[in-house]
Amino acid sequence: MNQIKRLCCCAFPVLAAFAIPAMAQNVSTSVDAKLAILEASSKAAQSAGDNAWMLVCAALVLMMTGPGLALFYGGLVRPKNVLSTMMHSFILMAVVTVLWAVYGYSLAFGQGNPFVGGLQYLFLNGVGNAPNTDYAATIPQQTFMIYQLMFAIITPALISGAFAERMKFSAMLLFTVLWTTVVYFPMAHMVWGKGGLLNAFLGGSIPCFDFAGGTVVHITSGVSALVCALYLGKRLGFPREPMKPHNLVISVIGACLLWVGWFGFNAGSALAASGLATSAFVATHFGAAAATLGWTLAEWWRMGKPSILGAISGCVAGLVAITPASGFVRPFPAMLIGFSAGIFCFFMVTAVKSKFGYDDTLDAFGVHGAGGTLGALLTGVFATNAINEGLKDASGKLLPLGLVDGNAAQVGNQFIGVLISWALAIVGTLVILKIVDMLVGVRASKEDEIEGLDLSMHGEEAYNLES
Amino acid sequence: MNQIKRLCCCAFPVLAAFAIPAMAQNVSTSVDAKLAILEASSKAAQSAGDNAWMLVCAALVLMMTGPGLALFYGGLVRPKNVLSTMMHSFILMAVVTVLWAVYGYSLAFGQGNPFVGGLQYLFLNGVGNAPNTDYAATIPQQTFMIYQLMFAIITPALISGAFAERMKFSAMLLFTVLWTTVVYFPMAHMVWGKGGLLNAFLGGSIPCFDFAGGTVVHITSGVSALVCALYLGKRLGFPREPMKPHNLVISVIGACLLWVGWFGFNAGSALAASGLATSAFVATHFGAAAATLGWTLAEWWRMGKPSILGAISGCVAGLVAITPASGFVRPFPAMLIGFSAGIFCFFMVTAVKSKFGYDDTLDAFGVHGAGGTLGALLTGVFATNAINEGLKDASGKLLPLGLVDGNAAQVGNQFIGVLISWALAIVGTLVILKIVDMLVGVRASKEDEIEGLDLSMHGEEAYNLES
Amino acid sequence: MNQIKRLCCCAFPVLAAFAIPAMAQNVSTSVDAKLAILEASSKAAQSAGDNAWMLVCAALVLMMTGPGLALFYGGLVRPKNVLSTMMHSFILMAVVTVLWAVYGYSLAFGQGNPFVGGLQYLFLNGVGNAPNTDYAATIPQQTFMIYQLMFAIITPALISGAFAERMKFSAMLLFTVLWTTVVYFPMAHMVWGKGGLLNAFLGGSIPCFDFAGGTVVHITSGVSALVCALYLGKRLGFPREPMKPHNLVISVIGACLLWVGWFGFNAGSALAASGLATSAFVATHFGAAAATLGWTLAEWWRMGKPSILGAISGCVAGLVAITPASGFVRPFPAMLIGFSAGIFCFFMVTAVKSKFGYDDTLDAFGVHGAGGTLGALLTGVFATNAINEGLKDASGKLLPLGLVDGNAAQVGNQFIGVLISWALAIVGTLVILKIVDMLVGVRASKEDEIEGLDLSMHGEEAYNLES
Amino acid sequence: MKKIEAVIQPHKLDQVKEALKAIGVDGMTISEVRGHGRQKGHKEVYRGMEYDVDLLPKVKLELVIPDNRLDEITRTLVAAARTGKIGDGKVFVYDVADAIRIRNDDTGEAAL
Amino acid sequence: MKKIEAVIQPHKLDQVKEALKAIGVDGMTISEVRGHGRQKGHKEVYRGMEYDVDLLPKVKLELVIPDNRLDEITRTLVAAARTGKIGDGKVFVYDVADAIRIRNDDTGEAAL
Amino acid sequence: MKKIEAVIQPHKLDQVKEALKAIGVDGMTISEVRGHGRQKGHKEVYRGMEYDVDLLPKVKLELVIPDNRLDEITRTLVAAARTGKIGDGKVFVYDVADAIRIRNDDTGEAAL
Ligand SMILES: Nc1ncnc2c1ncn2[C@@H]1O[C@H](COP(=O)(O)OP(=O)(O)O)[C@@H](O)[C@H]1O
Ligand SMILES: Nc1ncnc2c1ncn2[C@@H]1O[C@H](COP(=O)(O)OP(=O)(O)O)[C@@H](O)[C@H]1O
Ligand SMILES: Nc1ncnc2c1ncn2[C@@H]1O[C@H](COP(=O)(O)OP(=O)(O)O)[C@@H](O)[C@H]1O
Repeated sequence: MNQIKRLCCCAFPVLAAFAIPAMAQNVSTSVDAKLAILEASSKAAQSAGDNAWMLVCAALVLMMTGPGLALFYGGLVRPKNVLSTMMHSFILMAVVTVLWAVYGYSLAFGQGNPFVGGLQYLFLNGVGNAPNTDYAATIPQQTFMIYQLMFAIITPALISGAFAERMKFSAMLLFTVLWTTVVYFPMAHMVWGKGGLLNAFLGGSIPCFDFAGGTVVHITSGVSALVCALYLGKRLGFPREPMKPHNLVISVIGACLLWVGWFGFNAGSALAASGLATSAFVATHFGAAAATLGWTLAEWWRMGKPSILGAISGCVAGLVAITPASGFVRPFPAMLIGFSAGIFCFFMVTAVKSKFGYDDTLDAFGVHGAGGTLGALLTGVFATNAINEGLKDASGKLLPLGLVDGNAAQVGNQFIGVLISWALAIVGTLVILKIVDMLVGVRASKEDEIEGLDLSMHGEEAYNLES
Repeated sequence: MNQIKRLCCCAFPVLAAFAIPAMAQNVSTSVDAKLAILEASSKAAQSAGDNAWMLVCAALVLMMTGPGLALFYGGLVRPKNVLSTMMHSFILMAVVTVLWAVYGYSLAFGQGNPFVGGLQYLFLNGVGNAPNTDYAATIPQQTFMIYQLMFAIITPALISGAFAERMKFSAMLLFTVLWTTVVYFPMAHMVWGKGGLLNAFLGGSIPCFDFAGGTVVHITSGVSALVCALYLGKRLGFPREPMKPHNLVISVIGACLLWVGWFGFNAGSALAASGLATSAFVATHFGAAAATLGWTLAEWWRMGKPSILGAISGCVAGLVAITPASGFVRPFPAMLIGFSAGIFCFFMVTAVKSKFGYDDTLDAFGVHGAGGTLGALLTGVFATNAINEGLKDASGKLLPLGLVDGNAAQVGNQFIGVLISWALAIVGTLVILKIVDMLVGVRASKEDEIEGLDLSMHGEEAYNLES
Repeated sequence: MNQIKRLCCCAFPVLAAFAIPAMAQNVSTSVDAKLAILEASSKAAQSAGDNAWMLVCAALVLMMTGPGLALFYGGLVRPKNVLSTMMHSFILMAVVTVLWAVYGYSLAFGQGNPFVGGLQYLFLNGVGNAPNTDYAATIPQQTFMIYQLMFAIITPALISGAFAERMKFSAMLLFTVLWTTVVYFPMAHMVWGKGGLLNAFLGGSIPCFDFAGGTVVHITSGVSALVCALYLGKRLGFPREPMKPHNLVISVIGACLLWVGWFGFNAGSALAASGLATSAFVATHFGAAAATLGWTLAEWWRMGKPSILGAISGCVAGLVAITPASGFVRPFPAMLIGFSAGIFCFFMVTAVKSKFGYDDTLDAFGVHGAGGTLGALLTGVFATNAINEGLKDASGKLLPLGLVDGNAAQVGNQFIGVLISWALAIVGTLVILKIVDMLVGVRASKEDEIEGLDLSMHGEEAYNLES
Repeated sequence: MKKIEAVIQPHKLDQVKEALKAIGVDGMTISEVRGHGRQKGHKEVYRGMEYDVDLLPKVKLELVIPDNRLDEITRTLVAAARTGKIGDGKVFVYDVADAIRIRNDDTGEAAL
Repeated sequence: MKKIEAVIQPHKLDQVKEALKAIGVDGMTISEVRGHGRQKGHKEVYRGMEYDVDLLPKVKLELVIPDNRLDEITRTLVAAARTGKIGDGKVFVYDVADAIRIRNDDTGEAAL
Repeated sequence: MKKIEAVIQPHKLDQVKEALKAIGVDGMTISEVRGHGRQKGHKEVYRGMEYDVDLLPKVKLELVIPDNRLDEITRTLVAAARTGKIGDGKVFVYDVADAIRIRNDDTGEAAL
């Protein structure tokens, strides 16, 4: 709130620049000194732009969870469960934050082995204003840390779509704490951490491309969701009783905020306000738009009417599928990925789910699991060094990225990445569910489920519109 | 997600800067080389700041359509039509995006004749990370492209206020595709495209000022809305039956998000995070605030009570009217424009509409048509080179802009701009409506209208608050 | 909308930089000239980054009031008062803006005496694109002005939580105009204005730390809220009749938007996209998360069930308490502050309020008054120069800030700051209420209160879900 | 006294109210109900889950009236509520044992 | 058995419930209704469109009671619901042919 | 003709509807009500303010039926609605004086 406060790293060189004449003594040193100061001030200016962008992106990604996802999911359940569903998202904004500060960031981005990070950043030790040049050279490491935290928050929140309306709150808490620790942090390390097994850019042995979280975020959450849905079993009365979305208006708000926030998710993953951020922004928007049309047209054709629930489901499916690809593909391939994700997820959610008869309450698997898998694979097809100059050979020549660049092997790499994330999600989730079930029991009692989780778990009702 | 990804244009010079000492060989080349590197890194830093700003603005403008406008409009209709009304906004986020990618951007901003752009950017050919210096020298052209897309999305969405609750969904789709192509793209080119007929800064023969879309966005949409309202006729039962807003709470959310998003719309139109952006931001906020008071006071005086529907309508009216002026006027004239727009639109919506008896469901004309026209004209009065230094004579002297600068002729120029946009909107919309009516029929059947468009067009209901 | 518009201060140097070779005549002048140009362009780039950030923060803080606070509060009242409650927030977005433009900014940030600013900025005279180096050296003063305005808007809006559901609208308007003038502007000057009594960084005689408004915003509003609650008396039927929150879903939306917007509030108070902004961002998020857990656990333990209303109340309490500390403390102390605020405010709102029996409708005192006081005091404990380098001795050595730095006296300074803000709030509010009561009467009539303020004050109803 | 209970189409409410007002019938109580009968409902599909909605929105009017106006009032009501399509609804008539005006203890027909 | 149907002001519901509880009447069913009668409604204006709102929110109580408590209960109810202003509402009394408790097939007054 | 008024648990509505459909009863009108009785409510606490919620959500079914089907229908309904727990609700039976089908003026049992 006053000029002195901002005299931290960035501002100093700028102000210093004005002081040059006063301190200049002879021409040559003066020039060198001036150059050094200019260098520093230019670096500070770069950091200001990039830091501004990344802080905004961190805010946007938090907004995806709350209110975005909370509304998207909350609108789709019955009125007696809306608060409990929103609480799943909201409480994770608090819980995962604490985990992250204590050990999560370290497990994900600390120097460790190919599978999990080390403990050097425990309690955020050493995570300050200096950039972590391994990951983002122009922003404070704290910015990188808080930005990545927002991803760790939304991922377990996505799973909650599968067990909504029937899981005990205490079990949900325990489950997500364990899951985030055992599945998310290691997976994030493998794909994005330095030396991670699948990190194509920082020394991974299986070079897998995942720009903003197709495997780390969407496959892990979507596949774990399926496991949860199968383990918990169907909601009472499913599918006989009507379980219509109770408030599609708030689901539409949620989907729109997801769309807007996703720019922070994908374009922010460039970790700078660079041209690559713009590319990812454009790909994200085009993917979402095309997927919206894909689902809508498929539904119009198969069901006779295009619903807004279909349109918003499609946009989310597209956002999911474009996520791993967003910083690697041109605009029109982005549309293609989105469009096919819209159609593919529509069939997963309608035909496939009803065929197998599992009760994935809010289609966390059908959208995130299916869309994430499709997107991860198609990233191997459409990734191009015309967009992402991240891989070069020794002579500095750009290496081909995906199939379209002539690197057919990448599809295989992507496939392995997909397999590993499926496997980790399935095994991890099953084991954790067993443990949680033994400790506190995962499923709400029949009475609690009939009364609704809002009352039985939280002692409150969402709407009191009378009187 | 890793440091290499960001090694695109912007980051390179920064990192390079650190490498200077190593490559320096003799003093003089060293200084020149250093200067060149610093120049590049300074340029990159500038781009980071501006690109960060413009990407955020693009996200904000998308947020205006969804959820902003979708909620603002959705809350004002009856509960049986809320989803169909929100769908009008939402589906355009998808449809216009595809049009824009295929030919829209090219028609609007390609090099063409004074009326419409050429085809060089078809399929976004050549639209990459290099800036388009005609429009915005410090950001990737892709950023400019995606930012402008968000304007193309919201404009047809605004029209939907006029035909809400009674237009067929298929007709709405066809109408907006044609309208965007025939009315919006050419109008955007005329006012903002290089060489456009009305472009005061880039060689237009009729120098018209429209900072962020008074003519291009609000007059075209508002006047077209009136034509739609007249062509479609009144809703069944209008005005006999009560058709009260079904949920003013969500309309208030929508209005607030419009207000917040409008900063991206107006201040973003500076195309950089410059002082001009700040000026436009301030004018926007002051205009909205004054208009809120204008409408509220007028309503309090005429109707006896100040309603929140009045307050939010006023704020939107003010935002509309300040749009063309926002980058040209000082703060207090901005308030004056807002205040008069608040009062003027209040009378349009109450006295004038009921006098003529047309059924402009959500007052798209009364607010956007009327407010946009007023704002465009007053821009000619209050535009000043103390705020906008865009026009200079050969010797570099600032030219007077509006009447307050002594350039009375500008009011005439603005008037011509207004006339042209009215004319294009009326003729274009009428022709398109005729065509759409012949092809698929514009109006929903009586049964569908009574049942509500949510069920009849989309097969779903917004609220299922029971059980 | 075109490249010329942006030729304002920032862009010029950048473009000029490209022109260097053309104008170079001899080596040495050339180098000096180039250096000067580079200096200017580097400064411009810095400004772009910081200005981008601060404009976004201004938008975020406006979003906190509308729709954030409007929803948070609106959801907690009965359905017959939701619009009037939202109107309290919304109309202040307009009213305070006008006050600010006319004299508010000047009274708060003009050069004056230790208690109130002077009149030099009346009608924003002289507030333009040049930075006000007293406050923020790298952004236009207009940016600083509009950012600070958003604080002036939300502060009186917070008070409205105390008198919701029973105050006359005209009285509310008059009250807030007077309150903002007599309490807020002077308090802002004392703490943040140059030469303000409590300004630790700009020559205040009692050096008090308040990074983003613990005293200025939360204590003044929270304590004034208590005075209002006591003066107006209880709502009819309180506490006998049930007055349950009518729509917790919108309160959750509001709380989430407050959380997201608060990044603009706290991190923006660094007035640059600096490392300090990042620190404040991190502290804000961690404080909110820990407070969410604090309240939730306390409620789970005392009431048997953890409610989402508790969780969102906790997050707001944490955001309040971390506000004064956000730019001064490390992450884990931030968590500690948040956690204790969550528990403390829980007891204030449950045990203390019911003990004393006052009717603070929406707990504006229990959350903002109590949380703000706690936060202001703990800032004196945990403030450290490892985070904020704002205070140096003559030799440039960093001075210790809080108790943890070894400066125990700071707790005393904070205590004085707290006392002064309590005193000003109590006296100012009482006097103003008396005056308003004499002029228009503060309390709605019994009939109006029973009918609901939406109908009686504004002539409209929030929900018309039938038909 | 008789009680008339009419279940009608929601969009006919205004017309029925007008028609009753026109013949001097003012007192009535209205509620939102959902009806099931011969009228076919519709299908709603949410992400592939199909629901047959056979409870359709109706409005229920309750009027307590003096015996001697029964015929006139039912006729007026039926005429105003009719569209001729299935789903128009029903009128049921019941006997009323007593009526009291809360405000002032008027009883019987005087209370209506 | 008799059925008491009372249409009252919504803000009186709590007091009525208390009063009835005090005399040992527990079983009742409540619904939100809208009423039309002598009480004047209000005008709502939305962007210049004026609507006369003459259907005002009321609460309907339904109590089925043994014949012998009719008087006592109506008197208690009326007393608790009265404000003395127009719009206080009405009490209607009907005969009940039978009552069954779903839980255990109790019938008649035993079912109440 | 008789009117059956049944107050049941909301989550039993579907089963009751099915059971009635199975014996050929189609016409019915349903509304959301809140009930008070022996069933204990619950406590809700909002920021320390405790409210006893003793009005619980119920669904009211109204069926007008020919006299001769009264027994069969009530039995079916009661069987389908029963859980055996307190709060299952009640069935009340009333006499109906007349019925009219709005669509075509059918009266009496023909109108059902
Ligand atoms: N036997 C009945 N008892 C109670 N309500 C009935 C009965 N039959 C019909 N209704 C009500 O009347 C409405 C219209 O009845 P329906 O059979 O659909 O059309 P119609 O009256 O034209 O034959 C139903 O939706 C229901 O609310
Ligand atoms: N004849 C009637 N039949 C059914 N309900 C009635 C009748 N008359 C009044 N009511 C109900 O009673 C309420 C109060 O009636 P009103 O005439 O406004 O006041 P009062 O009972 O004091 O004369 C109405 O809103 C309506 O719900
Ligand atoms: N005397 C009554 N009059 C009207 N409705 C009643 C009466 N008694 C009970 N009800 C309704 O029946 C519901 C169930 O009654 P309750 O006493 O809780 O359980 P049970 O019927 O199993 O004894 C109540 O919630 C209420 O809606």
